[in-house]
Amino acid sequence: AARFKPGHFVAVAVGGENTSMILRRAFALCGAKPRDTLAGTIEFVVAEHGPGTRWLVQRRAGESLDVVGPLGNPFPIPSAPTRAVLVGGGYGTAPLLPLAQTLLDAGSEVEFVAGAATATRLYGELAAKRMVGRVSVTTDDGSAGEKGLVTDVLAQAIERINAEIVYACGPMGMLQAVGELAGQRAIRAQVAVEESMACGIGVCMTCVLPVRAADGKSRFVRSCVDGPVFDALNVRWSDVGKLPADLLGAAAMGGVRNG
Amino acid sequence: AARFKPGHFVAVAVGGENTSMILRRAFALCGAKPRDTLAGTIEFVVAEHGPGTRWLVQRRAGESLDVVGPLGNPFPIPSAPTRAVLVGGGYGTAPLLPLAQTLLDAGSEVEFVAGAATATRLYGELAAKRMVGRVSVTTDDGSAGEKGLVTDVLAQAIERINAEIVYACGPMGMLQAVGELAGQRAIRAQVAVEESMACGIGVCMTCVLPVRAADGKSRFVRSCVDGPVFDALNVRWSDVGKLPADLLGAAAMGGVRNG
Amino acid sequence: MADLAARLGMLTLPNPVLTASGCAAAGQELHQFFDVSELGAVVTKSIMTTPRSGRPTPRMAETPSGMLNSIGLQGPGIDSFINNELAWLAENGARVVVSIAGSHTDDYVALARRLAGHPAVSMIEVNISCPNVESRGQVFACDALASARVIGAVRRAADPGQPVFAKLSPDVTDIVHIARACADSGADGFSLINTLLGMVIDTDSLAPALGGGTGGLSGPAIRPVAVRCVWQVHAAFPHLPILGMGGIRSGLDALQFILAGASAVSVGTAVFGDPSAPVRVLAELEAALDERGFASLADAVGFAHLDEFGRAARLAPAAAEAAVR
Amino acid sequence: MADLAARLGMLTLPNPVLTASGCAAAGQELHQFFDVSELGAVVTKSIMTTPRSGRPTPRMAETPSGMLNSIGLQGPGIDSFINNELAWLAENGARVVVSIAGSHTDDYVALARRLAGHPAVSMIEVNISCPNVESRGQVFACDALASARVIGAVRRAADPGQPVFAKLSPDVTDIVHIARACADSGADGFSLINTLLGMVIDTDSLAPALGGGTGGLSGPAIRPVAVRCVWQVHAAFPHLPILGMGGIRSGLDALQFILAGASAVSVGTAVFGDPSAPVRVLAELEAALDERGFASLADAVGFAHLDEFGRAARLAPAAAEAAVR
Ligand SMILES: Cc1cc2nc3c(=O)[nH]c(=O)nc-3n(C[C@H](O)[C@H](O)[C@H](O)COP(=O)(O)OP(=O)(O)OC[C@H]3O[C@@H](n4cnc5c(N)ncnc54)[C@H](O)[C@@H]3O)c2cc1C
Ligand SMILES: Cc1cc2nc3c(=O)[nH]c(=O)nc-3n(C[C@H](O)[C@H](O)[C@H](O)COP(=O)(O)OP(=O)(O)OC[C@H]3O[C@@H](n4cnc5c(N)ncnc54)[C@H](O)[C@@H]3O)c2cc1C
Ligand SMILES: Cc1cc2nc3c(=O)[nH]c(=O)nc-3n(C[C@H](O)[C@H](O)[C@H](O)COP(=O)(O)O)c2cc1C
Ligand SMILES: Cc1cc2nc3c(=O)[nH]c(=O)nc-3n(C[C@H](O)[C@H](O)[C@H](O)COP(=O)(O)O)c2cc1C
Ligand code: FES
Ligand code: FES
Repeated sequence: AARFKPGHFVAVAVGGENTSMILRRAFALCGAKPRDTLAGTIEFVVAEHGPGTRWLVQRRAGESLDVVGPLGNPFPIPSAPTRAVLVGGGYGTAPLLPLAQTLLDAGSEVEFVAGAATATRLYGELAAKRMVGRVSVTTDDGSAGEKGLVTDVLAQAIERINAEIVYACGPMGMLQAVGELAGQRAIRAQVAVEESMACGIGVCMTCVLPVRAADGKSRFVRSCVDGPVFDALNVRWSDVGKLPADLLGAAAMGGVRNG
Repeated sequence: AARFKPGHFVAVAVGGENTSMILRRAFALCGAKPRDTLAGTIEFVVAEHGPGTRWLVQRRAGESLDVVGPLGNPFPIPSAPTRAVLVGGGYGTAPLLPLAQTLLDAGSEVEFVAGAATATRLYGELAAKRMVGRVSVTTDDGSAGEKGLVTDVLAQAIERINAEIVYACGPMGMLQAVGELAGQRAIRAQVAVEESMACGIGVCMTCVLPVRAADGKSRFVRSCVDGPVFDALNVRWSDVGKLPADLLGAAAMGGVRNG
Repeated sequence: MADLAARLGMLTLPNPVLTASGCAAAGQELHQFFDVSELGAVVTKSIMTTPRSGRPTPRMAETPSGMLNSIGLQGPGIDSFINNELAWLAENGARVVVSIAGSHTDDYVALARRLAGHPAVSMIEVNISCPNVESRGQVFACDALASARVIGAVRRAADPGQPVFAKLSPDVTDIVHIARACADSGADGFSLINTLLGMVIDTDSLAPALGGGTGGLSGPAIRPVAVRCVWQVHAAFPHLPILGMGGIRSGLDALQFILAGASAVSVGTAVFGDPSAPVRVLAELEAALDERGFASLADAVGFAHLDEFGRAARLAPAAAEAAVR
Repeated sequence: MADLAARLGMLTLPNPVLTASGCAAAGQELHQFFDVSELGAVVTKSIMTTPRSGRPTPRMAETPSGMLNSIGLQGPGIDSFINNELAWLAENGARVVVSIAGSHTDDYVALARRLAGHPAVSMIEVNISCPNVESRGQVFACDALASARVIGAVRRAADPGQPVFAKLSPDVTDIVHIARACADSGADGFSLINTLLGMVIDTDSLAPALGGGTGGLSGPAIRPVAVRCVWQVHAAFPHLPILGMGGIRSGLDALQFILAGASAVSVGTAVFGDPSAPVRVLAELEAALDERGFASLADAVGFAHLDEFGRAARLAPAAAEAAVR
């Protein structure tokens, strides 16, 4: 818990003894207190999605969970104070709250944008408001804040503080849009992606994304240990789920059966 | 619950949602109250054995269980008052308690014998004492009652009341011994067996025992629906787990692979 | 409400959910949990020419999300089956798929003959996962030639009005190769899949847990293998109907098989955990088809094989109908 | 304390618990959870001659007590592997089993040559569950002749001091037949088993869940199939060592494989749920052997095949030793 930085995630075992769910579920950390006089604590937000998250939300206080973490690379924090916009989609705001605090503590100026499909899917906008002062809220159905996508209000947010960097966490589509919008304004966007993960520790190669490296070559890189935070500029968003021919080693792909 | 008779069992789902344990576990009923002003209740005793029973003993009051039953054929009750000895091994005493009550209510004379490997494995001997007055207790290690097997004290118990019938529930070895001892004295023994069961309702054929029928022929019969209570005389105890050549249809057994 | 009629060759069933052979006996025991005539059909335990004792116990071992069984086809023999089980099913208005098994091709032929013309018999499922005495006990279903011989002989001997389905084993190098041999010799369709050969060692007795040594693995554990087999066989023979099975426990499980190419499904091991699973699966499947805008079960069969255009074409009518409602 | 030395042909490992190829990368990531030199050996992800991108995502789908993967052998290629991964393993004192894969027999030969004489390489595991470009993409392991050709060529090309194990696929009609072909062409032992071919249909997208369509099924779900394969191959070739794997999650799971005939085991998918599973399994296995009175691992190998007399003979020394203690 002591090593926690915003952007880290944990892998949580679900289903209990004798469960048929053999894989851990990944959750972004939104807080952690190292052990001192009291025992250490970690915090993460769970949105019910399928059987694993359903099992988690049914846990009662006091029950114990089997957690591995912190895992992954956190959001990079500039050494000097910066002007940053934080964009969260759904529960994607969770890791951005501690990030906002870190930035504010460093004297940075922060704009916070929270979006979701609908009001009930919004998370943390109040906590963010308390912390940051102002939060721009959007929902696809207009049930809260402005009707529309986070990207509809992102431009103003960027301009308002003449931002130098954008941090984002949420669905892939949103991250791509945020990345493009930041790219047009020639400012960096650090985004935390969500690829389904079998191991979470870098040994299985299930969680890969096509990413452009410094050497100009593109590779499938593991989002669990090389991410989940990436510079949006380097992620080949439109090739996610595809096998681009220029990817390193794509040529060697006969149709190997599996493994 | 209204249809409950001593000897019935229930099949209980274990492990909860998404468990890897796909089969129900069988437990002999030791009591059931039909719904009246209060909701109906059923009672059974669980001895921890493996993952399924471990899960069950970890349940807290108020949690709900998925139970199918009552299943199987109960102990046959003579129409007229009788002199009966009830012999239970380990948790096998559970279904014998309500049986004792039924017999006593019918004006029968009852002797109760409870045995187990060791004192901690004994069940219900106090309840039985309250009900019946006297209980003969044996343990293999002598940690309670007499050191030895139930069959060591069964003879006296039978003679004490000049019993006409023996009822027994417990491990196969004990049932066989009880059956033989009763046989020597030419009195009937009704015993409840325990074969591992996949379905508990008669559709899968996993729970069979070699049993001699009225027509003199022996067959593999299902202990879940044709039992679990059998006349010890008809069970071919020494052929349990074997395929006796004279069994009906044994000749037809080429080694069909499975199914 | 999607049209649930399930077409299995010349046979049309009111709905696509059946029991699985050996997991429902002959329906009688399940009748206390639901009316067996509500099912697409009852698939009976594989029956042989003469009574069989089956294997010694223990006959089952639970495994992670599955179980092994080594029943060994215990059964009363065809005569008693026709006079008792089949008669009961007929009386109770159930449609019946009779599963037959043998150790010689002649056994299968004799069984098909005995069932010919029997009004209660909707279809014959040929369980060829049995050792072939004529070839040193090799399982028919593991040998294309032996499979073809049995299926061809049964098709010729059986009532022309009774579709003959070949029930294949997944324990083969190329299930499409076996399926082709059966198709060429007249199979009207396929039942996919039978159990996988497995084994559990009892770590207390230090010996195999089952009396029979090995056993058949069934249940949710094998579902991905079953779906793959259905997918491969449907891709190779899109016009031959498939009765899909293997670990189906819910309507969405059943939908996976339908989308992969099955025209109907059997619910087997799930019955042991939930005696009314078949009717529950049927209700859940119907709801799942409606939610996804399928106007009929037929529209969903093999849907996962279609490209975007094919998908659009098939879903359109459903959308249209939805609009009309 | 039972003697845990595991004999794999000419190779003896200090203990019988290894990682499984593709489930531990090259050990580096697991080193933060336990010291990889504590394992019998690290089995590395199958390496090929050149870098490979692997398949598009999604690459995995969870299934009941198992998972499907369609990684497609993503890897850096042999040169980078030797310079980086293998070098790191050598520095950290790990024993290494290098898994090699190819699409032509020549690929395998080239890989074996590159590894010859490398001090850190204890053994070569030949993953023949790859499509053979020379025969229309049929998987080597599904064809006895192709398997024999690869294994024979690798055995000839490889360092005589490095045992060559053939890793077989369970997706065959007769695994003993494939094993015999490999044994006859010089295999020093077998790794059993690779994944089963499976498929999941996504009932929301109505299409296959994996980018690759089909994938390899692993985890506890397949354990009974794996134990059966180990049993059959050990029965046929009692003198050839077997590295057993498939759903091993505990020491008792591992013991099942040992009793069925495996001389050592690989822990694969279990690592994803518990990164320190291999060392936990080792500790549990050691305790289990002691509790059962086995003086050595070797005494337990294939024990479930013995009759009463054989059992007595093997357990006697243990009992004796127990008495002495
Ligand atoms: C780095 C990372 C951080 C995440 N942070 C959060 C968070 O803070 N709060 C939160 O509610 N959720 C978060 N998720 C998503 C969460 O992991 C999934 O919702 C969860 O795994 C779904 O499991 P399930 O059994 O409920 O659903 P199912 O769909 O039944 O899961 C089946 C399988 O698919 C995988 N899977 C399904 N959906 C996702 C997904 N969106 N991402 C990754 N794997 C998936 C599961 O891990 C499981 O192996 C995060 C995911 C990743 C990769
Ligand atoms: C008719 C009947 C009545 C029973 N009554 C009682 C009772 O009143 N109280 C009680 O504590 N136990 C009773 N048992 C035994 C109880 O069913 C088993 O202890 C239990 O199934 C073990 O499950 P497990 O997961 O804990 O153990 P495991 O050994 O892990 O079970 C694995 C599998 O084996 C089967 N199995 C294991 N042991 C037995 C056994 N002894 N009998 C049948 N199946 C077994 C299980 O059902 C399961 O499918 C009864 C069994 C039967 C057949
Ligand atoms: C206890 C049991 C008995 C079976 N008996 C037969 C049988 O007699 N004939 C047959 O073709 N299949 C038999 N099967 C296989 C099933 O019909 C089915 O093909 C297989 O179990 C996969 O489906 P499931 O996972 O839904 O059970 C049997 C399966 C089980 C579990
Ligand atoms: C994600 C993943 C990747 C795998 N990659 C390989 C591989 O590269 N080479 C190989 O021979 N086996 C590979 N396997 C198969 C495993 O080595 C092992 O044979 C199989 O998973 C069964 O063991 P398990 O159930 O313990 O995982 C892979 C398995 C998984 C789950
Ligand atoms: S989840 Fe296994 S490598 Fe990323
Ligand atoms: S347990 Fe299925 S028939 Fe008895």
